[in-house]
Amino acid sequence: MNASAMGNVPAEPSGWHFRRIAWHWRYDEKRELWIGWWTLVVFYNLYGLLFFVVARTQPPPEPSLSPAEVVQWFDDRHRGLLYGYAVVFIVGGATAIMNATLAYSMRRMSVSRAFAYSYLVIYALATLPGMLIMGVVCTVGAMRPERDPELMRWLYDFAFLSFEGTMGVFLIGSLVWMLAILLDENGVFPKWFGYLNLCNALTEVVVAPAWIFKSGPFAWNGAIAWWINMGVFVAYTIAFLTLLRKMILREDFGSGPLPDLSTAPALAPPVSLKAAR
Amino acid sequence: MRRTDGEVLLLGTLPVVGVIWLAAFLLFPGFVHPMSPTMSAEEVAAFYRDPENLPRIRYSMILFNWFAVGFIPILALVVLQIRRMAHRTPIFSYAIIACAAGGPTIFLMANLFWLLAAFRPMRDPQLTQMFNDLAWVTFSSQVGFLIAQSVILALAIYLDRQERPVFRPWVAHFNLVVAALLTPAAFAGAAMTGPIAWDGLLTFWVRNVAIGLWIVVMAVVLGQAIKRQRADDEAATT
Amino acid sequence: MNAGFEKRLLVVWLVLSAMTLAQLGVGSVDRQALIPNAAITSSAILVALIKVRIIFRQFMDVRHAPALLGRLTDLWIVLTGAILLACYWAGRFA
Amino acid sequence: MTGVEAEPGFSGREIRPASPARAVPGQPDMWVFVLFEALVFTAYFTVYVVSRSRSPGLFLESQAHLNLGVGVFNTLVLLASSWSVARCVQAARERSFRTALTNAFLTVLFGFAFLVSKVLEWAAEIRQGFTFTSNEFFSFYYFLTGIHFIHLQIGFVVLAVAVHQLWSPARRSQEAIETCATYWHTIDFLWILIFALLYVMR
Repeated sequence: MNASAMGNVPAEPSGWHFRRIAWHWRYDEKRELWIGWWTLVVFYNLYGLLFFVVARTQPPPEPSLSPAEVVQWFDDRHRGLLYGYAVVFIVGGATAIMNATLAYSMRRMSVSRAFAYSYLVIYALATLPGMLIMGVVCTVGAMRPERDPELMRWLYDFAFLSFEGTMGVFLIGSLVWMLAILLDENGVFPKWFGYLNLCNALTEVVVAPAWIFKSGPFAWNGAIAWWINMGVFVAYTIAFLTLLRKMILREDFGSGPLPDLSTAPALAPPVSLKAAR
Repeated sequence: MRRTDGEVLLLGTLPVVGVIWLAAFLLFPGFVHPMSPTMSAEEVAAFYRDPENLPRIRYSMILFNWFAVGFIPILALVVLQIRRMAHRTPIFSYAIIACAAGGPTIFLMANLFWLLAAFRPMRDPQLTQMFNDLAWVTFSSQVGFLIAQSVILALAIYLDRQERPVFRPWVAHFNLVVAALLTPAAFAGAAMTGPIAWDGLLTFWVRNVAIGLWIVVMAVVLGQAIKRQRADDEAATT
Repeated sequence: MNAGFEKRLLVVWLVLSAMTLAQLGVGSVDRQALIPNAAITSSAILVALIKVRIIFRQFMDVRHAPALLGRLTDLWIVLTGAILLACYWAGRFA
Repeated sequence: MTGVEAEPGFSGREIRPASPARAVPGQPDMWVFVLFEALVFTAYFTVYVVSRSRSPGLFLESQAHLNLGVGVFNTLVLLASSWSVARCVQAARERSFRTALTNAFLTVLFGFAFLVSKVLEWAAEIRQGFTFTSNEFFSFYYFLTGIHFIHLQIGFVVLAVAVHQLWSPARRSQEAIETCATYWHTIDFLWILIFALLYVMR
């Protein structure tokens, strides 16, 4: 089971990508982690592309549009909404493997399994307010342009408020991760990233006024409720993708402190399968 | 009592839940000839107001409301089998748990929209039509978690490199085929007629048959895997 | 506690409090006149940033920290002051 | 800076001179939080100043309803809490943990005084009819004081960690205590800017 320990592993080919991928698929002990990490990277890029470029629902439009303007808004991005969100629906399930990878990072820490499990369930539910409800509602809005404009506006409100106003999952999720990192003695993540989780959690609080204001900095498209929040989230996401990659490079499949990158063993020590479960 | 006894019991609930699902499916008047997205608001309202349809809509959806999550224990059994595979990390079993939480929640939302439409059918037809749209789009297009669980299971099986893998490779191939068959349904909102529309061949018939087939096939291979696990456990204790 | 430190922290606290009271004095001038006042605004922001810098260096021990931390905190103070004053002046006189 | 006397039970861990040579106080990681959060607040303040310049009359008129004296009192109390937490760190460095603990409790007390005065101030504003949605100035007022209030709440948890560290000779990690103090000072310096921008500027 530990191919590298058996000593008959061909060297990793250089150059042509498919052969390298095939090599990793066959011999890389960390392939499960790399599958998770690449899913995260591809997904976040795709998510940005679909929401910002294809569906053009981000940055969000004004909450104060009149019903007629809302109909126009749906009309302007008819195809983008219908096809963009269809792709979101196909790849949306990928969040499962992403969250599993992040939950694994918590399992690798010296903390209780409760952290990994809470994180897993919280973020499994986060896909609904995070994209799926908005996708369904925008699809319904776009599919019948002749619908009563007042109802179109109801769908418009539903879409953006479900997306921006339901931050509890991200708030608690960040706090769970923060606590796990601060308590961890295995050095899986640097402590500063634990504190960065707190910054992220605090900006999730700041979105709440989107329920109250229809214009200004606190509305769902506002400078504070959207732009600053999104800026922090992007910084946070880039940080954890980088740190997760480092974690996978350092991973030794043990249960003690994670070795440093410079001292990380090239080969994983053979561990029994039971220990890995 | 052995641990696997409970698992066999859970697996045994699947035929029961399956029969209830089938009954609810047939009971709903808008499924056997799936309602067309091209119906006008008045036609949709008339569908819900029809005294023949209304009780059937309500009772079928109440049944779905009760038993929609009946699928979760089966996914839990899949998780346990994945944990027996020769992996270095629990990532795949975690990922199936995440799918188990997300998928049924979305199905419940579709169920909720249908029941809302049926609760006051005398409402403005435009409203009834909107709830009907929300229900159908949620029901049809939300294949993401189903696709994900098939793909993740397939990956887990391919990477289960031991002498006697938990599932045979064909189960992985089968899961990938199912994932491919589910994919077109995501575009349900993009067409009002044709195979992609929510009453179309691909979105309605292929998708639902694929889900049904997946349940039957997975029940059989799960049953075999649990049986083998019991034999192994017994051999280990004696 | 070490008397030198005791005294130093006390002096720092007194200075900060005195600056706050000075802000009270400045802030009370013509408070009901309801007209923008660039001098009061600029002094309020500058005094606040000086107080922040004192807190950084004395209370938070940045003066004993590696120079990088001192530079970063100073950079933030300058950045914040520049942005806030620029936005205020641009809003007033542009 | 000499005269560091080991208390009984001092087991030689965490030996640190009273004036450490060029070391970041506490975990350097906490400084990432401080600087990042400071930048986020710079962004909030910028939005506030820009909004203000769009309707100066409204902001000035609403601002006149704030009580400058209460704002000054808040600031003085938080400055006192910063002072006491700085004394706490210094005492812990010199391993006089009894003094350190006293100062930690003093910090809690000052923090609590700030909390009470903030709540009373909000209550007074609400009684006058000024709420979160009254106008743009009051939106910012409740938003900035509110988000600061949340930082204060977290600060109490942080102080609890410091007290927990100081309580038992088995713990007493100087790094943890300094990290907690760094967080607490952040509450203070952010408030100083909020005070200047909400109460004083015109």
